[in-house]
Amino acid sequence: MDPLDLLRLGVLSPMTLCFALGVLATLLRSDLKFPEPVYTALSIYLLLAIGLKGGAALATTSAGEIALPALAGIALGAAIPFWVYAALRRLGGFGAVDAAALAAHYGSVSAVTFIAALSYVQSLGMPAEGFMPAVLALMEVPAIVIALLLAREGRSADGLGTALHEVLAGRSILLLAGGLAIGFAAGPRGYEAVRPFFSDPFQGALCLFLLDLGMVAALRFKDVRAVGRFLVAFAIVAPLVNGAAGVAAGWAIGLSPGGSAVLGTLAASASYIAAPAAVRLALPSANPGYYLTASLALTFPFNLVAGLPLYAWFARFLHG
Amino acid sequence: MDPLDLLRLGVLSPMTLCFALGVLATLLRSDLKFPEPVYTALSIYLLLAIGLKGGAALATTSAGEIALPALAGIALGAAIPFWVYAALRRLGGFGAVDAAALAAHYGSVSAVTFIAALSYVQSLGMPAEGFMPAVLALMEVPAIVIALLLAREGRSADGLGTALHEVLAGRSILLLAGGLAIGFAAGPRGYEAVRPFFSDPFQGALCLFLLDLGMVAALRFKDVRAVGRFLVAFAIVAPLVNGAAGVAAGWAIGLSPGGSAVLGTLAASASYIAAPAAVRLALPSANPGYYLTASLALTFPFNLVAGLPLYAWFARFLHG
Amino acid sequence: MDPLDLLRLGVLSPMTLCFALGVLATLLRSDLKFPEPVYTALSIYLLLAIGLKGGAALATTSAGEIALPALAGIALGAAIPFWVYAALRRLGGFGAVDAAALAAHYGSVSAVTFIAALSYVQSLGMPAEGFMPAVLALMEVPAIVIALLLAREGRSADGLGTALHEVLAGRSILLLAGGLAIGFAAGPRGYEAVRPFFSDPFQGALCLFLLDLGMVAALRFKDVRAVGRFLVAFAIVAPLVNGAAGVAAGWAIGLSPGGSAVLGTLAASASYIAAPAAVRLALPSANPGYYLTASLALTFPFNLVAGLPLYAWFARFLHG
Amino acid sequence: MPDTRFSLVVILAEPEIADRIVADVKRLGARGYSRYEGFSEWRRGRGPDDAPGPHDWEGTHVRIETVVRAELATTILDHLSASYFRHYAVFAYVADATIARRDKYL
Amino acid sequence: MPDTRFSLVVILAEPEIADRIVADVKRLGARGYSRYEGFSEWRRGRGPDDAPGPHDWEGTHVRIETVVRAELATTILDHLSASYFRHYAVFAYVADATIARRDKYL
Amino acid sequence: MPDTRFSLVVILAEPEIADRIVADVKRLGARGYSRYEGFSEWRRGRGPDDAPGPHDWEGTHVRIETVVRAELATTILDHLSASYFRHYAVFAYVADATIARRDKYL
Ligand SMILES: Nc1ncnc2c1ncn2[C@@H]1O[C@H](COP(=O)(O)O)[C@@H](O)[C@H]1O
Ligand SMILES: Nc1ncnc2c1ncn2[C@@H]1O[C@H](COP(=O)(O)O)[C@@H](O)[C@H]1O
Ligand SMILES: Nc1ncnc2c1ncn2[C@@H]1O[C@H](COP(=O)(O)O)[C@@H](O)[C@H]1O
Ligand code: NA
Ligand code: NA
Ligand code: NA
Repeated sequence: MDPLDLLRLGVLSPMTLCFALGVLATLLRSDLKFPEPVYTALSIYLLLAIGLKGGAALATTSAGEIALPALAGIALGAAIPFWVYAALRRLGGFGAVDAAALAAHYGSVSAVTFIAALSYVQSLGMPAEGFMPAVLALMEVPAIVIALLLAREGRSADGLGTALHEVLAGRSILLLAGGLAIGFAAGPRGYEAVRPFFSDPFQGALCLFLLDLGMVAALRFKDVRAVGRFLVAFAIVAPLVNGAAGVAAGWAIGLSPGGSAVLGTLAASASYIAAPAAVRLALPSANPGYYLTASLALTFPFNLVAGLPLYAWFARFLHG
Repeated sequence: MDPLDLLRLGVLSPMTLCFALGVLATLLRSDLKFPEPVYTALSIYLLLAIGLKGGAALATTSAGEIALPALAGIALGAAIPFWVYAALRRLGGFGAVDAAALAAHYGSVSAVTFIAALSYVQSLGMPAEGFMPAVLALMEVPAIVIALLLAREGRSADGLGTALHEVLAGRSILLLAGGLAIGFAAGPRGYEAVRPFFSDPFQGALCLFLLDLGMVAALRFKDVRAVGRFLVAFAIVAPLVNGAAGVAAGWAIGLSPGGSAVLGTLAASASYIAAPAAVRLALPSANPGYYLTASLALTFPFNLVAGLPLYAWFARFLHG
Repeated sequence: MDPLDLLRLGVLSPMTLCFALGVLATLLRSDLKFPEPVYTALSIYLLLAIGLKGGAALATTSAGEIALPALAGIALGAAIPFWVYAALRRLGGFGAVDAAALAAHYGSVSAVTFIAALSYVQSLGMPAEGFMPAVLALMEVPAIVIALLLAREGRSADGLGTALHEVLAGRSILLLAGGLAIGFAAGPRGYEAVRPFFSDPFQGALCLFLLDLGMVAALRFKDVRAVGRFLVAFAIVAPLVNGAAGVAAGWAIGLSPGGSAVLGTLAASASYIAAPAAVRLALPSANPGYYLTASLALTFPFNLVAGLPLYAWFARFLHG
Repeated sequence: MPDTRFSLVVILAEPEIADRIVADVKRLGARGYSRYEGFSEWRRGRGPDDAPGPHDWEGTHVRIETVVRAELATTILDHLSASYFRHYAVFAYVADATIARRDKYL
Repeated sequence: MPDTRFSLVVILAEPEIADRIVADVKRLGARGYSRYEGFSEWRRGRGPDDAPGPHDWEGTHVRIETVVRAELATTILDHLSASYFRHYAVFAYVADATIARRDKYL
Repeated sequence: MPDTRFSLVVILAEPEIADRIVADVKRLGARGYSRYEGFSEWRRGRGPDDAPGPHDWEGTHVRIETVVRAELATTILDHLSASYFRHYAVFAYVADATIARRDKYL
């Protein structure tokens, strides 16, 4: 498959098309609306499902197999905030607080982008390792902590504690880590019983969620102009850089091609659930208009449409 | 199978029985309530699912196959408002605005009745053509436009533009047409991935929706007396006439027996989502008590219980 | 399998673990929240699903087969309130109204505990009779009526009528009995069409519901101290006594081992949907802090974790 | 013109009795009402504060609002007070409101 | 200081026209608004009470609130009255409100 | 009798800080509160209007209400103003309310 085929497969998947339909719905001012409870229910389902699946896979994984990927994920999450912060401050002219806020988002990860990547590499016939959801869970937090510490440089960052509690007890970590633990404890046999609910309908439920996310992201499109050209360029370049680093790391530590592509996607993705909640509390003077527009309205759709095929292509390229 | 068998099969299907349970819940003043978000979620699911399925089927349909059914559907939708309007004005003594409002509803279609028809003919072993959801989408709008123009006769109908936007960007067309486009672009192979979510559980989700709809419809039962005898009779006779015309048209253009029955059901059904929203904005002086009671409390249950078997029987009869 | 194995299988099932995760979420003050509509939707789904399944099974059950189990269930439900009331009044020093309120809860049944029991015995390879949902429906009401009459002893209990209507037309009976009727009328063939929605994903949906219930139950943990030691002990002892009686009754009337274990669970379980609603209206001066804390925060988790394995073990023991 | 003094009555009630209260409000003569779902904490076990057993509660409640003439507002509050305050969690207050379409509500 | 007399405008409207009313309120100059979903019963078929056909309705409505200066409150009510009262179910009232951050809303 | 002058405090806040504000309101001495979810548009990026970056926002907010004595209302508004107004989207106003069961809230 050449890059164009990969792109076509990504763009023409029901998931990406549902996201596009959501964007269209907002642009057409349709009265289509996902009630808040439906959005919440779908995100609970997706996070728990991915955790359970990963946990059941972990039950048959040796500690040795997962050690390196886990370390690689944490290292990526810890390193990204530094260059993001530096670039935004020096090249972009952002203040310390806004730069740190963006660093937290790009160092952390987006579960939905991850889930889309899993489905995508599977549809290419190059499935990722089953334990990748554990890597996702490990990558969510470090970047946020580091970014909040970076913000201290600028001014005293109160509420690091509150913010950390917010992330660790926040629903995305709780469901993900909780699902991993449950899947691990129940094992593949216990997982069998819930597979028809948590596994088979998964991709379809993801479509619905992306339809909704498309509507939400499109609401921010009008802010793209206000964030300035630098941030727009950053929101495209950062995932490319991080994604390439992630794929290369995966290749270096011996992940499968699919695993490398997914690790690249994790690095490339920007958080838009855990990080915003933590940053809003710990860095209240950061402008959410910057970090939400960049992560949700720019980086997320970019990864979904162009990033996934690129990281998959790069993984295939490295793995020969 | 004789007519009685058909009736029994329809009446004793879990779908019809769930509708009846919903009616019962309202009559017993049960505290059973479907929260608004659940109703919305179910209707999003059903519309998108039917669109996706139809779109995947369209991907393997030639333009030639669908041309005649599409034209027939549009022609039915355009013709029905004229006789409905005339009958209500001359025989029923309704004012121009109320008559036009009702014409919009009976010329347009009910997606849920359509979905129930698809399931019903399938359970009879006479499935309809896969592209019928496209016909459904095409039949939703024309009648509404024509009816609003008819109302002009009476008084100047402002807001035709707004009303049209309301229908075209409204969620029912958006999800249906969007689903068709996505299913078509993703093709049968893309559809495979979402089938366990959008296809297998479909009939069960429809049961839940009909349970809710039964409760909603029963709330309007108390208005049946207030709409007057003429409208009650009309709400039974109109679907019979339109249904017979639709079945005959299907037969004439060479649809399968199942397809003819479903086209008949489309013609017979009265809209209660798209049309009411459009009419409320474009014809504010029309009394919703007439058009909602007729379409939701009378024609919908009639079609579900007696109409489907009758149209199926007539289709079998014509097709020999 | 020895008792410890049974316990392990129960505790390590995804269902029990999801309940535990919910408890953890509340204790950690996580921002995880199930919106009310999702809770309602899940409970509608579970009740209707269990009713439909039971109804389809009833369609192939002879009246003779179910007569004794039905009578046994009703007898248990009618007997339990008497000893509960007496024990709470004489030994616990509770007033007539509070004692009667608790009697209503422990005599009636918890549908979720029942559902968990069905899944549990199935996972042990000792499935219960298919008609057990009908027994569940029959056991919900009698205890409530008897307990309200017992309260009269103390003071005149107005609103018995209202309370009865509340229970009989309440959503749990309506969905359960309605589901049974629909499943019965549609028969196994009609049930086939909705199985992918109502049966296959059932256990997974139950996990989600238990996750939510764990959060709700943990909210009441802080009241455990305030209810006093006697009630805490009662909330553990009562299910053991009632459960043993139920298992023995099942064995005596010739149910299968799984059926006996489930009948035991029904007797052991305490209602926390139908009974609270009825009692709040008919016995307004009863303190809900007692009956909700006992049934939801104590007896429910006890049954889920330790009760199910015990009743299953006792059933195996009796059945040799 | 005593007719222009309208009162907004706001009632917060535990869910179990919301339907009853709505029925009462209509029966007492309110021309319309609206209801909403909210979340709050309240004392559910009624009776004196030093009665045994748990008292505090949290969960959804139903908010019922109606705009009525001042006299009716008093009637409604009196009725609530007589029928529900003892055993149920009901909180109610009245505020002044100037309504449009006054003629419809006299 | 006439600037401190703020008015809370509360509008209950049938769902079909809620978006229109929000747009009107913003266009007329309100600095902010909030909206909620509620349930109520209302007369949906407008016109005189003795007109034929069913009139009563029940279902969700949208509640729109905005805090504005007294003059604007009057303007909003006048606009609602001219544009919607005839055909649509719209109920509106005004109450006094003392706001924090007063400077932002002058 | 100054005790009869009760104040309804209404607070609209962006969701992230709603739990904090509820805790504050309770700590400051309010006897009860209620909360609702609504939708609104607001300025989320705080600071002067001419600061760079996007400012407008729309989405859910949390509405928190409590009926308290007039002094406490002032205390609450002062606290909100000191703690949240600078960086967060918080809107608050006070209205008069006559409550039933007055004795419970003194
Ligand atoms: N007196 C009232 N108090 C509160 N809400 C009302 C009142 N009268 C009508 N409403 C509501 O206002 C809306 C329009 O009512 P109507 O003008 O009767 O069609 C509906 O949501 C009614 O429930
Ligand atoms: N004049 C107003 N009336 C009602 N709500 C308002 C008003 N102004 C702002 N709001 C709401 O108050 C919150 C904070 O607004 P702001 O102070 O503009 O960020 C948001 O929920 C706004 O929609
Ligand atoms: N001061 C208050 N302000 C607003 N709501 C209150 C207040 N006190 C009690 N409530 C609410 O009124 C209802 C009944 O409260 P209670 O009378 O304390 O049981 C509950 O929904 C409380 O949250
Ligand atoms: Na990242
Ligand atoms: Na039609
Ligand atoms: Na029991």
